[in-house]
Amino acid sequence: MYTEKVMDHFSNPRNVGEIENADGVGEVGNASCGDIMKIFLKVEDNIIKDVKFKTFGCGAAIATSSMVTEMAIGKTLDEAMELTNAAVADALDGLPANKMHCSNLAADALHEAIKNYKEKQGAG
Amino acid sequence: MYTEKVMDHFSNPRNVGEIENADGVGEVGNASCGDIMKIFLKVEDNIIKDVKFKTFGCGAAIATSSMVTEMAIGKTLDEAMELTNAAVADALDGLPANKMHCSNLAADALHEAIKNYKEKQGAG
Amino acid sequence: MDYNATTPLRPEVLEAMLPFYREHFGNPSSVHWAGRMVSGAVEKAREQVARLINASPAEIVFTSCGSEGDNLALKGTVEALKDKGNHIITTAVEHPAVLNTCEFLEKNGCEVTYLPVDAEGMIDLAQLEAAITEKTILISAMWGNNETGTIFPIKEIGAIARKYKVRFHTDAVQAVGKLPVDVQKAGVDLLVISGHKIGAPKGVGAIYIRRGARMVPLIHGGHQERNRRAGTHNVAGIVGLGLACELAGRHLEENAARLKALRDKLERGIVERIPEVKVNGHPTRRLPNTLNVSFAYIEGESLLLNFDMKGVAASSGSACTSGSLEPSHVMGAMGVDIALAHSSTRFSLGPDSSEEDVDYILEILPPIVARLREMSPLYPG
Amino acid sequence: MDYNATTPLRPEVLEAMLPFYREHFGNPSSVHWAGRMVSGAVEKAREQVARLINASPAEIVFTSCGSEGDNLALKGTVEALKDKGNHIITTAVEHPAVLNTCEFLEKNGCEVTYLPVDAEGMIDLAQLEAAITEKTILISAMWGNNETGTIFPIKEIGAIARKYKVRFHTDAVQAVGKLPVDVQKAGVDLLVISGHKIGAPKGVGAIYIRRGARMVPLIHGGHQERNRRAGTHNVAGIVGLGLACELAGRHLEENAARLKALRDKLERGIVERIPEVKVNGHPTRRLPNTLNVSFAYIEGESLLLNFDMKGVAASSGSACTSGSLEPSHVMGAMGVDIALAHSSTRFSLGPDSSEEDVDYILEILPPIVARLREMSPLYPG
Ligand SMILES: Cc1ncc(COP(=O)(O)O)c(C=O)c1O
Ligand SMILES: Cc1ncc(COP(=O)(O)O)c(C=O)c1O
Ligand code: FES
Ligand code: FES
Repeated sequence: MYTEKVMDHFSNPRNVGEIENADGVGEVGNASCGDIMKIFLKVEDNIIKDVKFKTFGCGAAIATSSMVTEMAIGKTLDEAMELTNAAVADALDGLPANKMHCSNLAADALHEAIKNYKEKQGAG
Repeated sequence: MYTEKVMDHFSNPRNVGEIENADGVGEVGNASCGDIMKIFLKVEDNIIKDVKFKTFGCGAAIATSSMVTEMAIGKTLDEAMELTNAAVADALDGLPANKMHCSNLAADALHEAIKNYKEKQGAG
Repeated sequence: MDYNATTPLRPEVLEAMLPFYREHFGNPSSVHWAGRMVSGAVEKAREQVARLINASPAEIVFTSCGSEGDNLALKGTVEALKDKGNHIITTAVEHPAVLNTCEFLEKNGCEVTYLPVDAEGMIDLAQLEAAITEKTILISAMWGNNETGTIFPIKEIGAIARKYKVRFHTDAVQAVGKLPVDVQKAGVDLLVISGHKIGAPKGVGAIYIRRGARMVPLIHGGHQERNRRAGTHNVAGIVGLGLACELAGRHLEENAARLKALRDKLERGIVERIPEVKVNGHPTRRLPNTLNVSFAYIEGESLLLNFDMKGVAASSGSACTSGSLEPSHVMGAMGVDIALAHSSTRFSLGPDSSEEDVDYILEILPPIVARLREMSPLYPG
Repeated sequence: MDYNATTPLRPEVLEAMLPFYREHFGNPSSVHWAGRMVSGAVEKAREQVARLINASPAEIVFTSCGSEGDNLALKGTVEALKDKGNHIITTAVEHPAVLNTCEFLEKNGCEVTYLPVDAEGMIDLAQLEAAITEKTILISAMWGNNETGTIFPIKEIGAIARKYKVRFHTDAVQAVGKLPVDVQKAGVDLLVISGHKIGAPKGVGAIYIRRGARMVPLIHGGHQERNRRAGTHNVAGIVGLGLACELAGRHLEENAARLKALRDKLERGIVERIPEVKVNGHPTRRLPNTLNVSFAYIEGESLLLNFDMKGVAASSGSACTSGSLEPSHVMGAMGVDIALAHSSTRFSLGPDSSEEDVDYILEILPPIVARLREMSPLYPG
């Protein structure tokens, strides 16, 4: 049911882990299934230099997590805010209908991390 | 579903036909299925010398008709009156459960024919 | 010659099924590899079934037989639309899967109108239209009759159903594979198919449920079939049904024309050779493969047994009802005299039927009929 | 390792089925030769099924799957006994075929008590007895649970049902073939079997209906199965089910002992090698082949996919419910923490499972678990 791209990102997920002293951290839970994703950002000159993730979730959740980190690295914060869940699913050559909700985790967690970064900046 | 004996009597029925100027004639209909059987008797010295039948009915009806004629020939009228539907079915090595009612035709028609003979005798 | 009762499994269908017995034993609704391998096959079969009747795959639900389909169509509609009404219109000549379900529904608060048929087994559309009330939720009328082959005017019934916004179910068990069946042109909302009537195995069927038609399942449980029918899929059977539908769609009209020519030859031959026979059913609006004849003065079963001994299968009344003693309800509804109803015999041709088979029947039939008539107390001869 | 989801078709069962696809295509309820040849085979299968559970053949009705059986047991009883009452007692951990049917029945005027289970998945007999009212018509309690393997005290439930003259249905889909099942000793009135769980094909099942227990059919129509289930028989499937039952009865206890030894080895191995795992289900009253483990911090599907890539099938929740997103209702009823419920993984062994298979899983499991835990935001390590 999963595409080859999904299985590739699932079995060799990119950018797994945490960033110590991350510039931004976002955590979201998926209300419909209870899965959880956490994104860590390293930002320089408004550009995302590094992203890492941790995910408790299904195959689609892990693959979208991996994909969103790859897509985000090198983007400006504004560009990254425009990354949609659908774009992540598309980049994986699609997800099965009953797994579309899983892609919500990915972009949402990224956006949360960016907001967190901006709040810290504002506060700092 | 039918035994070999049933199939034998069905495919080579004994004593089919009518007896002209029969000494006794019996006709019965089977209320449950609408089938009809007619028995013709030739009687001498209280002994059944000849029997013939005509039947509109299923395979079991034809086989029991044939069997009852064979069983009746040579019997005294009293003996023939004691022939039961069950005895006819037994002589055929049994009938399927949903075909037991068919054997009713056989002995009933025979008994009707004997009664008809006795009435004629009484009247004559 | 009894293909309306059941058809042999087509060899290529069995071949297609075997891998799903031998290697691919997974559960199609399971996530792992064993499951994924078969879900694709089930979906392919769904497309094949959909294509034959011009539906979309999502509108096809797999079942275990035609009877289950009819029960689902009726009970599932009654449950789903009970706020709207409780009146069903059907016909007096439906298969027991419809009639006995209606009887059950009558005991449970439904009202059912059984439309009568004329001597040729045809309903009257004006009567149908007149029977519709505010409370009518469903019209259930079969496409082709299993005993006589009479074909109902499905498109016209569909138009009436549309006009009054009543749901329309058709039991197309005997029509699919014998006639072009198009759910869009016919305007049906529910349509039932049975595998073993079209070269697929026994134990599988399908129901077309028009998109948006609310239904309550007959079998509740898991999420199979988008919650419309629970239970682990009969994968091999479904694969077989899919291929059988594809094969049935190929050369459908040529095959039908061939069967019709054979059937007409049989009909003519019988009528010419044997006196006092009556053809039952509609003279022209009839399934191309079906011939129902009453041989006066002879009871049907005794005729069948004689055929049987000569290796010819036929049926008297429908195979499904042969356990009962009542003469056929279809003959009764057509007003056929009770003795003639008893005498009615159905020949139904199929892909394996040949010219030689027809010639053989025409050869053996006259002496059998003569012998049985000689034995009959009803025969005046 | 996912034999509770489905089992491969046994080769000797397929062999027995094939003649009914190739040569004997008749309809068993038809009078003619083609029909008579197969009705004997269906009756033989009925005897084989009956023998395995110590019933008489007339008490066996063939169905299309376990789900159909459960639906018939519940709906057929509710219809038949509606003058007597409308209350059903079941348990919180039944298969969806029972639970979703109960939910449907609740919408249609029934009252249903769902007995809770303890942390080991066991019901409390005193609670069962206390739940019985004047209106109780049915107790429905499964024999062995599909997810955890927990075995209910069927005999004791049977005794309570007898005492209060309440009908007792058991979904024995997971028990038959794994445990000795005796309807007389157990005192059950209805018992459901599914073919594809015991080496027969998908799309066939059976229900035991105790002599004298009135039931209204789920599928109305023809006279098949003594008016208890209409529809043309799935002859080949039925023949397969019969043989599978016969084979299951041979060496039943030795086979169960072998599986139990393997299962115990797997269980010990996992507990010894991997920290923070929790075995779900009853420690001793458990199907001999079933092991359900939660691997803390890991979501079940990601674990399954990893197994999948290594050629090992397992399941998370039951295969039938994997389309849903809810964590397993069985884990929920046992009070398992939601994250641990998400982590629960079922290994279920079958006749083909070997010592090597167990060793292989024990070898691949630790690195997979370690890798996934590293990826988990919940893992404190
Ligand atoms: C306990 C239990 N009951 C019922 C069923 C349903 O059986 P089937 O898949 O044959 O419909 C299953 C199988 O998933 C089961 O495990
Ligand atoms: C018109 C019609 N409807 C329904 C059925 C029932 O189909 P099945 O035998 O698959 O249950 C039949 C077959 O006997 C039929 O001829
Ligand atoms: S099922 Fe929860 S994220 Fe996919
Ligand atoms: S069915 Fe009428 S006599 Fe046998």
